[in-house]
Amino acid sequence: MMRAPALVQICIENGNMRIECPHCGDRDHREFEYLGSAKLLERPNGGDAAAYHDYVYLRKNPTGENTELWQHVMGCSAWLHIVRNVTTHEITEVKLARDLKEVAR
Amino acid sequence: MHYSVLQILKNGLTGNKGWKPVWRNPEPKKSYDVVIIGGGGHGLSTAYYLAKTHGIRNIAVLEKGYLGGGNVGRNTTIVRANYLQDGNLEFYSHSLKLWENLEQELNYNVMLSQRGCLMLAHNDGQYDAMAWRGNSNLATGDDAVLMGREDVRKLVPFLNFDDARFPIRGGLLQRTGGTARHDAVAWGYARGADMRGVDLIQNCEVKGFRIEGGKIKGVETSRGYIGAGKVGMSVAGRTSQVAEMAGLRLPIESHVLQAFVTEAVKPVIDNVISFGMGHFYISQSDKGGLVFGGDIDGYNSYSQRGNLPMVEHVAEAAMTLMPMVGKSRMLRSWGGIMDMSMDGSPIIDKTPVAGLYLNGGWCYGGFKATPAAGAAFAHLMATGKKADWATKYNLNRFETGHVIDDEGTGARPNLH
Amino acid sequence: MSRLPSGGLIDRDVSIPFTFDGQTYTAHPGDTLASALLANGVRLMGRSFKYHRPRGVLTAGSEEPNALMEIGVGADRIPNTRATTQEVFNGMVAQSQNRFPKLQADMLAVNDLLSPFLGAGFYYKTFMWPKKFWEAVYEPIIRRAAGLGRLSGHADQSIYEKAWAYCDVLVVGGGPAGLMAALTAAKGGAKVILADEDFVIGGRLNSEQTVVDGKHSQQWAVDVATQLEAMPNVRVMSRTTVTGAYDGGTYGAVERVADHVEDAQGAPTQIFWRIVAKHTILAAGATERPIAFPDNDRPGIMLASAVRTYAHRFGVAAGQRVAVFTNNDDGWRTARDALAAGVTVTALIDTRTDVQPDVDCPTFTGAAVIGTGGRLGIERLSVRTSDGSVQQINADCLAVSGGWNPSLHLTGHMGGKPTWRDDIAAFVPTVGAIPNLVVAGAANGNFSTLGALKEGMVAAKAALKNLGLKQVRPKMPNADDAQDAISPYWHVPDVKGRAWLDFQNDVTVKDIAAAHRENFRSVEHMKRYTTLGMATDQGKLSNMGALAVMAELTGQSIPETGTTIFRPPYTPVQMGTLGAGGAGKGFAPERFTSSHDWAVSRGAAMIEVGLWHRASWFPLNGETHWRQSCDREVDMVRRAVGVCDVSTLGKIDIQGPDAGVFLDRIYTNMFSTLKVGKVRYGLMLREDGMVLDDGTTARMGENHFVMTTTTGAAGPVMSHLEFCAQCLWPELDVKMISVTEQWAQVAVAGPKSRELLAEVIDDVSNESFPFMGCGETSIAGVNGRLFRISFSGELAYELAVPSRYGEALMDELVKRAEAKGGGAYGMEALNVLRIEKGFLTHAEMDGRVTAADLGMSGMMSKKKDFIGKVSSQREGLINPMREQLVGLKPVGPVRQILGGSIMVNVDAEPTRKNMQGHVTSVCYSPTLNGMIALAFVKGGHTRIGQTIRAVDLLRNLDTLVEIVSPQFHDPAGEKLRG
Amino acid sequence: MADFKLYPNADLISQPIEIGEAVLACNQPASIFSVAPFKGQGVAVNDALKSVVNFALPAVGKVASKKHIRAMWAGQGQWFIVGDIGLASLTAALNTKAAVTDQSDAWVVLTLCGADAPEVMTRLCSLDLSALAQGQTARAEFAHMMSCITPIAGGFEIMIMRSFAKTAIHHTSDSMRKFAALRAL
Repeated sequence: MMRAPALVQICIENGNMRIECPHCGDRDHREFEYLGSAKLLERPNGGDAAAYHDYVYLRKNPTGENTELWQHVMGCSAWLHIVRNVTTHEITEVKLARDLKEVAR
Repeated sequence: MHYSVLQILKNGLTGNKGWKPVWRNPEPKKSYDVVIIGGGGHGLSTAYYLAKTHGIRNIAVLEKGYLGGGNVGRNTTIVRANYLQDGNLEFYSHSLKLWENLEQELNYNVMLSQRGCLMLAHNDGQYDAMAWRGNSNLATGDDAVLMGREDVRKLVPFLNFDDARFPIRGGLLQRTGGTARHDAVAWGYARGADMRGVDLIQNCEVKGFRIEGGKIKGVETSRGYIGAGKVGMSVAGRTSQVAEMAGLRLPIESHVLQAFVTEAVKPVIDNVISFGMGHFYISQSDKGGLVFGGDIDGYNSYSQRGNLPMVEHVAEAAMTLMPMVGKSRMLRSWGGIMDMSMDGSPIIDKTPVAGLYLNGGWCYGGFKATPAAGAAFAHLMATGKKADWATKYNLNRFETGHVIDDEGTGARPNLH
Repeated sequence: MSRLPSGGLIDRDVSIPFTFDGQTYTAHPGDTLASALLANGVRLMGRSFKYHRPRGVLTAGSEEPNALMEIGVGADRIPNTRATTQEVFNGMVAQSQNRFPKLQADMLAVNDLLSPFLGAGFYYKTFMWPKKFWEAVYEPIIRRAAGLGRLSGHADQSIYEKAWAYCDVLVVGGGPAGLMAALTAAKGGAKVILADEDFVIGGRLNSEQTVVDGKHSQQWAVDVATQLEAMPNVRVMSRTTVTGAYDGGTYGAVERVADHVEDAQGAPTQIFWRIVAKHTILAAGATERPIAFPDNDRPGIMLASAVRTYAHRFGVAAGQRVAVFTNNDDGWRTARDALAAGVTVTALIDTRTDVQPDVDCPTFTGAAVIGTGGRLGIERLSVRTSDGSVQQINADCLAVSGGWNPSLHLTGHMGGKPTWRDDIAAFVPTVGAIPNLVVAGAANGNFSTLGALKEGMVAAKAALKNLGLKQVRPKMPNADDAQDAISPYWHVPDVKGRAWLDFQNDVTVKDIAAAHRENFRSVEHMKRYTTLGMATDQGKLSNMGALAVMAELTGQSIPETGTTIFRPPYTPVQMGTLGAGGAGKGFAPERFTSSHDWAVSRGAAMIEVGLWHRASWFPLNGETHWRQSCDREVDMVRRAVGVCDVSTLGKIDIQGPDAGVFLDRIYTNMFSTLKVGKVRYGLMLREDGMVLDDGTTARMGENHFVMTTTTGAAGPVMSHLEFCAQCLWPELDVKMISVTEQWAQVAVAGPKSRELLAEVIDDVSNESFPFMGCGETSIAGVNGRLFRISFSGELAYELAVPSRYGEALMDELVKRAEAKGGGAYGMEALNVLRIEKGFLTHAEMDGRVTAADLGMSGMMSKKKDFIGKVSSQREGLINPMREQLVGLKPVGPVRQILGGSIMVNVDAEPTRKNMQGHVTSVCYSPTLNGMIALAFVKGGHTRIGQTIRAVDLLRNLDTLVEIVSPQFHDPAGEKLRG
Repeated sequence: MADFKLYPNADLISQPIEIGEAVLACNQPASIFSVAPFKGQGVAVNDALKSVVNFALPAVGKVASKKHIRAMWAGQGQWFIVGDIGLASLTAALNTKAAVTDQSDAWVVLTLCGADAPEVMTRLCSLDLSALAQGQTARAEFAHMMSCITPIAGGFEIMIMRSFAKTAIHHTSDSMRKFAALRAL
């Protein structure tokens, strides 16, 4: 008679698609609205048509980590800069877009 | 083998052992005149029309998984031609004409069922916009009937005319719209292409392009290098990745669209019905399941599964619009990866790489487009010219501003 | 009667009457519909989908494919209910389904005779000749025959609800593993939810004759469940099926609150739970699988485990002469238990040769069942013995055991693929398939009771550790540790006849062979071609058998052949439950202005605009048609004064030292130069150069602006501003907040508007409030704001007061207006007034138009950058032949224009290629005494004065119209400034 | 000038709605002002505020109060000052330091109290309310609407935008009714 292998194997990973809003804490993603790639932070102020074509329309559209913008519309209204794996939906980073932009300056 | 009444009878009486494989399992050759990447509905129909209409026989279709395993087998099977914008109008009109003859064309029953598509309007503004749409459809030669509230009630009395949020103002019916058996479309085209000598190669993933002097030479695959005179990309859901291997960045995002089916029930819904205020559309399959869907989940995703907010939203829309479905049970939900283009319309065009062609960005329109997209892509690849029903699906339209925005939502793929 | 004299979790003292197909029977509390019918000797419970073959109950659980029924009458009737899970309640009405005229004699059983022509994939090859016949003849016939039960066709009247729950540990399944896991986690202080789909906690413990911790397993389950229920950190949810695993530890679950009671008395029948769990322990057990052999679908043929469940839990003998067919030791248990219950076991047939069943009945090893007989139920079976001879055996029940499949379904919901284990010939969940979920017990392939208990405890301890809670170790109860040996055996080879794999969808072993023959060999092709696994059990019973058959045919192993993907939900979920809250008005919130009740009391016809309810028109005595009211209201504004609640317009308070600069970047035109106390009309674009919205913005102070948006764009514009402020230019010091709700705003329009306002406000002089002036004011001691702006083209104001006074303000102003020959006006009149003046709504700003299309290129500042500036200059957007906004007036004999008409040149056919544009807004203008329209026409700005046609093909109207300026009324704007 | 008065709209809940073990009532404060400090003015705003109401702006997600006036965090960079305080005094104190906006009429303040309140709330709000302690406040979705949820003695305070309040009251009392019926089963 064969025995079953190891009793229970444990796997712990980070949760995902509940968004850890820096203000409001862990929330269901239905409270947020998605805008798109975080590339939209980099408006080519004063740029030419080609720069705007790239900014408005062209996307890398990766299968792995995507940096993107969400707004906590049902919460604090903050725009969030989120790093999320678009295949597993795992979220690895949430920051306030406002801070990110100000630090970058 | 040709399917006929005689074959059915003969096989039925002899234990059905005489049926032949619907397609071969060929080994890839060293090179082909044309390689199509993607064995979904569009790739298969492209190969079919290349072989049938343009007489090109040395063709391979390379499929990463199994034939018809992408969106052609994951959609809600709706076929219609009630678009609004120039570019889409003539394209879907042509597609519907091809659909109407597809069974005879393929000698394969794709079960096109023109049971009518009804789009509901919930206020005067929507009603006028629908009239514009209907007039445009009629001007294109397609069917459209504008219905007031009482006409809609006569057609579909089970809708909530009492206290729906939002009230039914009227609707636009396209009687020639309907549904088709999605898998059969892929299989029918596959069979037709195979019969004409096209090599359908499954479990063959394209890993890279060989490009020399700005011209395509062939593709690197999981089954070795395959030379090609021309290469067509028809890989909805993976378009950005495949194009990136050729150095292209596209106006496309990938999103997940969920679809749902209930347990089979006796016929209650004859038409395809779409709600104009929430994101919800529904039809009943020949098997009896209520097939329904909504909007994309709203965020980029390559996972073929969705999340609860959209599931709930769609079911809530069903309950306000047609509360008689409350006691049906949702049996299965699934997701497909949509190539969401930045204006909601597709691209069928050459690329900056000579000999490399792109068919993508189909958003929600891919299934109903299958015949005309394949025929147009084949036409472009064979002749180098745009088919006259697909002249506006240009890759550079985002640069020039000639966008085709049927929803008017701009460069927000998750809102199309 | 088949009810055993004792035993089971039923209350024999209480009898519950119910009907099935019109016949009255009795059940006991604790019975399912299936157990009650079996107890009453009913074996025939349904018909299969395609061939309408007579079928009986196969299982005792939610995976039941055959015994599906309609429960209830009228609007309450619910189809496809599994008799195996439905509790019987007093007066319950059950009906068989998918049969005509009755279950015992179903005319569509003729399909079964035609089955040689109706095998897998037959649809695709046929029904194509003649061409028109598919839709005209064949499909309607197929469609009528299709489907299982019937929906009532009436609106669902049941009450449903949704709810949220949070826990540290969610335990799915209340069998030995689940109970032990919940107990361990709870004792460690974790917040625990234990969910079980059954109405009695305990899982298989309730179905077996086994001992746990020195007591009958049923008693142990009751004791532990009672203990758990008493703990404040535990929520025990019976009748609750966890239906789906989603991202972020979120699970969907259906609690059947009142499906088992006669009258829910206002309580929800079901609740859809979203459970957010830090950890999940899947202890969903396993389901037994059948073996395919010819005519294995006759009523009376059941899974062996179900036979035991009916005996031990419900006190029902599934037959009087039972035979058992097995490929594993577990089958022997059924034979032993049957004997112990006093039932005759006519044969034990084991496919294995190297075993010696320790059961006191005729046994056949190395043998197989190769056929069954009996009318509407099994009466006998044929056994092919190890020497090849065939024996006939009498039996009214055949218990079949093909081994067990772990219930791993939830672990597939996020795309995880299972792992094959040869020792149990089954797939088990793959570790990590769902983040933070572990599997325990039979669901993990550990089928012994002791093993399940142990795994439950270990899983809970691991969860406690990760939660940072103390790891308690409850006393480990003693229990049976037998691991049943199994030798894979999927279908009986070398036999004639049809051996069923998917019972409901009528898919046989031969159908799989047919799929293989035609090269539908990938698992997905095979499933799609044969419809296997597409039935209401989602292939829980059929997938493995079919995979095994395909593996044999292709010469591959089962895991090489493939796995099948299980998708949510685990068991089907009622739409009413998933859509709870959506019925009626619940689908979206309703928004009401503060003058709503007042308007209703004045008899106003209300209309929905977005989420808002607004007054459409205010009928006066004698007015029977909306046009009468509308025409009067328009006339009133043009000649005297009208009052309209415009509170729904978006209002955004913008403050800060950089507010002016910020608005310069948002709007196409300048705002930083606007003087305090002035208002300016502004146009904002999206970054792609298309018009997003328009509206007026007032400068209330040096660093203080109030922006108005259209009603529909209020939310999107606010979001856009926040995006610009936070994401694009966080260096700008600007703050904004919506004040839409704070202010009730009333438009007072018409030549007598100043006169009217002068009655209630101190100073409305042209000096203090010139055209496009604004400022603070006071009305009857209430602080307000006054804006001299007009959406009608008349001398007009908008007066804002805090919302609580909205009704009083309307009432006061309307009364005073009426004294001047004016009165209230609604949306219809407002629409006419703005069309007459060529003002825009989202009919014109439909997301596809540029400022130039609207004739507003002059508003695109050249001095500064603004959102959309560069993109708006793309070649395709500056083409002079784009469709441009114009006005239309009928000039021919036809005086009517319809909204949505298309434009064509006078002598052109109305075809797509000839389309010149379309009509966006239409009204009858009482001012101009005729129909007028706004339209987009190719190159329209240069075609003023030309004649063109507005054609409505839908409604057969063809109107000759003149292209005119969209400003029909007072184009010079003299009235505005008056 | 004519002599007349503007009467305020009738309260949406005139008598507290009591169903089962829950009571839904309206508890409208005298005023609500939003305060959004300008850049670099956080300290100055707090100093000024202390002089007017005797406390500083609370941290994110928190409520601070003195006597009958309280300040609650209300979103990114934004607080509500709730209670009997005049716009004039607040604006005078915070002038150039913060954007001050009257929100007194923008929100309807509801309270849901009683033994059933926590369970009724789980039907309406996606928050983990057991994790929301006294002294905290959250912006969250409430029956598809924006809201501020604040735990109070014996229950919860729910702030809803005025135009949505009727819907909120309808949904809440409906959930109260269903829960009472469920408990009676």
